[in-house]
Amino acid sequence: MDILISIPFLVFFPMLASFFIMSPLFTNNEISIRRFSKSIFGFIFLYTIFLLVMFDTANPFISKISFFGLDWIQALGVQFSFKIDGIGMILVLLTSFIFFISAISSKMNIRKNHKFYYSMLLLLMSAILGIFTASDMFVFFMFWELELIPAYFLIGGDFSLETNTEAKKSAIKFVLFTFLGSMVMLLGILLLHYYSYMTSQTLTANFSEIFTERIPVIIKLIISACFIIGFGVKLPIIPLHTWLPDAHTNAPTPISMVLAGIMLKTGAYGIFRFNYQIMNDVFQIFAPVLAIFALVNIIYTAFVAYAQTDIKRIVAYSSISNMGLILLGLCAFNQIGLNASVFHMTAHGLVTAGLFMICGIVYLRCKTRDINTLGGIASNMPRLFGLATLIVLASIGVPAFAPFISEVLTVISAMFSNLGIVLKVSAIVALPLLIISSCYMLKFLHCGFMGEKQEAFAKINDITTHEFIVLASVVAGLLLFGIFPSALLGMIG
Amino acid sequence: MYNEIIFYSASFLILLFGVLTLVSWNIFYSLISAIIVFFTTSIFFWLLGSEYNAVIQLAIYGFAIPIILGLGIMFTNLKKDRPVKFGFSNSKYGLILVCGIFILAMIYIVLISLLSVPEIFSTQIIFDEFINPHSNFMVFSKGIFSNYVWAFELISLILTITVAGLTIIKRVGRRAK
Amino acid sequence: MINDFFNILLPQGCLTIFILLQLLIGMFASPKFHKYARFISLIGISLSILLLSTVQTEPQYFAFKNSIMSDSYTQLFHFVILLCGFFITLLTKKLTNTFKQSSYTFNALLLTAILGALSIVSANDFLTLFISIELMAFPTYFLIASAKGYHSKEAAFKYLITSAVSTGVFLFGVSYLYGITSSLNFTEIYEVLSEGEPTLIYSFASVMIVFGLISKLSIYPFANWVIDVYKGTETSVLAFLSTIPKLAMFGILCRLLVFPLSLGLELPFIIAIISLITAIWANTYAIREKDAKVILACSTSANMSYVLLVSALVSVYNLSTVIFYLLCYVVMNIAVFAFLNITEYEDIGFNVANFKGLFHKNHSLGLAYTISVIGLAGFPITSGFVAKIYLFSAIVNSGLVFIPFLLALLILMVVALFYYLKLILPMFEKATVDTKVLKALYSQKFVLIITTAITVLIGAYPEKIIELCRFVAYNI
Amino acid sequence: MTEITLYHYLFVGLFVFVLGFAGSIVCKNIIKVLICIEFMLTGVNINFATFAKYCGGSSADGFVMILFYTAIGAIELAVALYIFYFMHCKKQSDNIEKYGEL
Repeated sequence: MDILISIPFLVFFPMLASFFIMSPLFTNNEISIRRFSKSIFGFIFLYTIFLLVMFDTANPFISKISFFGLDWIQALGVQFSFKIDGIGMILVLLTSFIFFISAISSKMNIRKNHKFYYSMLLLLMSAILGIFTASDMFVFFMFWELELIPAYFLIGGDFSLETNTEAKKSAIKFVLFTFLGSMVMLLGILLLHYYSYMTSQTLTANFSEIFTERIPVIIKLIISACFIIGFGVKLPIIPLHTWLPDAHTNAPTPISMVLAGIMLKTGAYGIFRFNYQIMNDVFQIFAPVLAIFALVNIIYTAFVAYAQTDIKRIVAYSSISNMGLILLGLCAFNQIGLNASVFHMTAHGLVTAGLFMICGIVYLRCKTRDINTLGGIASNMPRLFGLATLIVLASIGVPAFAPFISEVLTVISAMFSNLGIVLKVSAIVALPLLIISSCYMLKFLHCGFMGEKQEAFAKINDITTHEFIVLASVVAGLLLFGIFPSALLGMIG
Repeated sequence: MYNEIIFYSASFLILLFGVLTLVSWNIFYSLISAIIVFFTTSIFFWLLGSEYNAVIQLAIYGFAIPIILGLGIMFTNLKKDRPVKFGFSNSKYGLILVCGIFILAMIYIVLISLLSVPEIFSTQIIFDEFINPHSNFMVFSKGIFSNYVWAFELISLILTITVAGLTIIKRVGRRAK
Repeated sequence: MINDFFNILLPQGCLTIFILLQLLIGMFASPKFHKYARFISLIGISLSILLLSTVQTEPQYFAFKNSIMSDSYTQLFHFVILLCGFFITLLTKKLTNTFKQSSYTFNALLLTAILGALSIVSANDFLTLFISIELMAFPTYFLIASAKGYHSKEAAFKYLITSAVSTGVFLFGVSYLYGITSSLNFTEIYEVLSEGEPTLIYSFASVMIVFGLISKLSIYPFANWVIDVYKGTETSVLAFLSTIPKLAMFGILCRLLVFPLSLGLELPFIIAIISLITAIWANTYAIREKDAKVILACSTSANMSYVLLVSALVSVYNLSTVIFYLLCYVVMNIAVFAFLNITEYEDIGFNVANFKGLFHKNHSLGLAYTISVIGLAGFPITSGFVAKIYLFSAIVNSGLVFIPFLLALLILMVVALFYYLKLILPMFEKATVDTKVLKALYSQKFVLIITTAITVLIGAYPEKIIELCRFVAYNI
Repeated sequence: MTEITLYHYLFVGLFVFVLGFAGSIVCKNIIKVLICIEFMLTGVNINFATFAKYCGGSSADGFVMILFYTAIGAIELAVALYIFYFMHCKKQSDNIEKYGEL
């Protein structure tokens, strides 16, 4: 029974299910594949809620579910160990929820190769859950790389009825960029592992046992830089971001939801885990620099997003901008900043999943994503318009929704950070920018939905109950965390 | 004294005809120069006190190899007697330069090592003391049948398998036609 | 001497007997039975795997006046070489069907090459080593040339010229080493040299020896053959060419680098630089290529250069990583070539564009091939991932000087990923009407699936194999 | 004239070796390439004989090495010519540049 209430079960169950779907034993029937995998995703979601109930917020390291170890590569001191702390728990919950809703919304978008699609989706979920729960550097890295394979096939795969040649190119771009980042990260991991061993004589790669105090500062700087580059590709920090808009635009809608909702958060999580926690003394040196980068992220992408005409690209750029905000929260290097950052990860995950879902629905109905040709569909689709309005308002940062709290907290944390003038200035700069950033979201809503009725879109239907439930659950989540932020903040601790 | 004369003349022949082999226009001339090089090498072996090797060299490189090569040339070169261009292409001068530097470097290295560790290259050990022509053959048999017996067996296997391998190419070649 | 034979030479003797048996049967047997030549080889290889248990390994055993030796290190390499030989013999069925009567000869040649590889690993002096290298090389020429058509002949000729030149270079270095120490034996050379200071001529000789040996590993000074030869060679022979000579050469190179050639300070740097050059050359060459064979040629060259770089930085830990990487690499490579062997005889060819849609028609074969290629690229759940991390950790352990090398290699891995993706991506494109359902023989399927299973199993639980590698490395 | 020492022989061996090495890379005629490979062999053999005489000790392994290398070199040459013959049947040329199909 023990194995059933443990993290490895959570991580490897989707993987086993994926292999099961892939195997020739499983039926080729489209409906049964879909139902089976949906039930798996639903089960995992319920299971994470169950874990949440079991989770002991006060002392997370003692509770039964939070630790598991098995020797994997003894020569490197690598243990196959997992652990959940508060932040991990929140992200795991978010992951299972977003994968669940993306699996539900896959029904409309995925028309071919169901077997391959759902097995890859399950594998991707397994990898991401592994990233959030691994407590060993090499195991973390393993899941980090494992994520690439399903992600490639999901972005570039052949799942819709029309062929999309751009998708393959952008998938390759995504894989190469991320692989470059992960290779640089590997260098950092190896160096950290080796110097930790040299200075403390204990051969371990566990996050909590890594010993960094006696490592020379220069080596620490090199290692930290490696990590920042590695995670910066995924986050993305501005010069390394070019893969993101293409990948997000060309991927199928459910995959865009996953990419923006969860995958980007793995980058932020990595910076938190490696730079913020393990290399924390050097992070104080890097934090002001990173804060500037975060500001650039917010400013630059806000303007670029405003200039876009493709609604999916607007959302893609907006997520880069929001990741800048998350990074700024981390750079503040205090408790409020951390809280704000994690809170914003959750909030933005929900918002961006909802927005991509809306883009997908619109594209499915209208066959276009161009903002100039769209418009006037609000009257035909009142339910969608209502929900879209709520989500867009949430993303702008209207009170009573979750992002409002995190944005305010981020600015406050940067203001009260004791890492010098840079962060205070960036807080002051970021505050008006958040208002600017609302422009493009309003443009999205205004040009996309309102305006004169058009002949071409006269006959489109409103959203189905299926889609309504998904979007409504997203809105419900946003409202829940917006009204009771302490539910989340209490877990971060 | 005779040794010196023989050595210098033989090495002069080797160097001259070695270069001639590379640069001569006609492949037959270069083959003949090569034969001369191989012959003179056997003189070297004789000078170095290994008559057995000298005889082997004469037998294989003096007679067998030239015949094989000559046959090969006749088979492959029969139809046309057009002169091949001068042996070096222009882009390869760099390589010759590198080889020259290599030789100079080697000479330098050998001389340096002479200065640093004279006892290793000392010529004090006089050859005749322990290997006289009479016992030369004993040395070989001792080497082949005690120290390197496994290598010797493997060489016989190489010969066998080479003959078998030649047949396999031939059959495939016939079938390909 | 008889004792020597029975103590360590039984597996090799068994192979020798089967070679002669094949040749004899080839002379007298009726042509209809040519199909069974394969089985004689398989029996021979399995018997010698069994006979490996009779070999004395603890303590090290030196036979024939120190000219050959055995310990657990050689035994591990022997086992892997014989295992590869087993798989390759299974793959050769389609090739041997084309030359009916000669299939006995073909199998005898393959066995001889394997025997040569075994002798290389167990050699303990330069003369035996040289003869063993030639013993492995001569059958290889014929194996390459045995396929139909002109291209195979040209490939064989190029391979012959390159290995003849490299043998010359190797022996030139050996002659100087012999001059310094007046011995050809590794142990004696090491004893003599470790007494005094290493001289310049010693470094020169060791560099020449290494340059001569690495031509078979397709490292830079003699690397250009690899593309031509891979293009002209049949895939089952290629599976041989890309695994067994590599294993054998690293088997002996590591021993040389640990003992007789370990005293010079310049050698590691020279090897590191040439392997870095090779890695850059191979990885950048493959970007533009569309031929699966050429891409794999470059991948071979690149992988070998990574291993060589690590094996140059001599330490016990590095040695164990080298052995582990080689094991993983060999298994994955055989799987890839097994798949290419299936496609070659289905007239699909080697242009990667022709693989279009194959996955959708052949799920299990396509999946196995994909896993192997992904393993070569170094992704998780395959042994390639563990091997990559383990190998690169060795470079970090060797000191800060080599960190730039490591960074370069890691960036080259990204380039490598690009061409590995080219190998598998067309398989996942939309299937057209022309896309074939591959008809694979049972032996080909067996090899492909077994090797892929090994890859995944080692990737999931590498602990035992790594332990074995460490044990072997400590006992060298 | 000075006495003939080890170095005199070594230089001749070195020269022949380098001549063979350079020739085998530079030459365009295939037969010539083969001859050059034999030159490399000759250079190595001279080295071995020299070392066996001057610092070989009592075992004279160098002479045995010469014997083996001579045999191997001869076989190699024969095999090379044999394969070359098959190539020549197709191409009718002995210029190495004509054989660059791959």
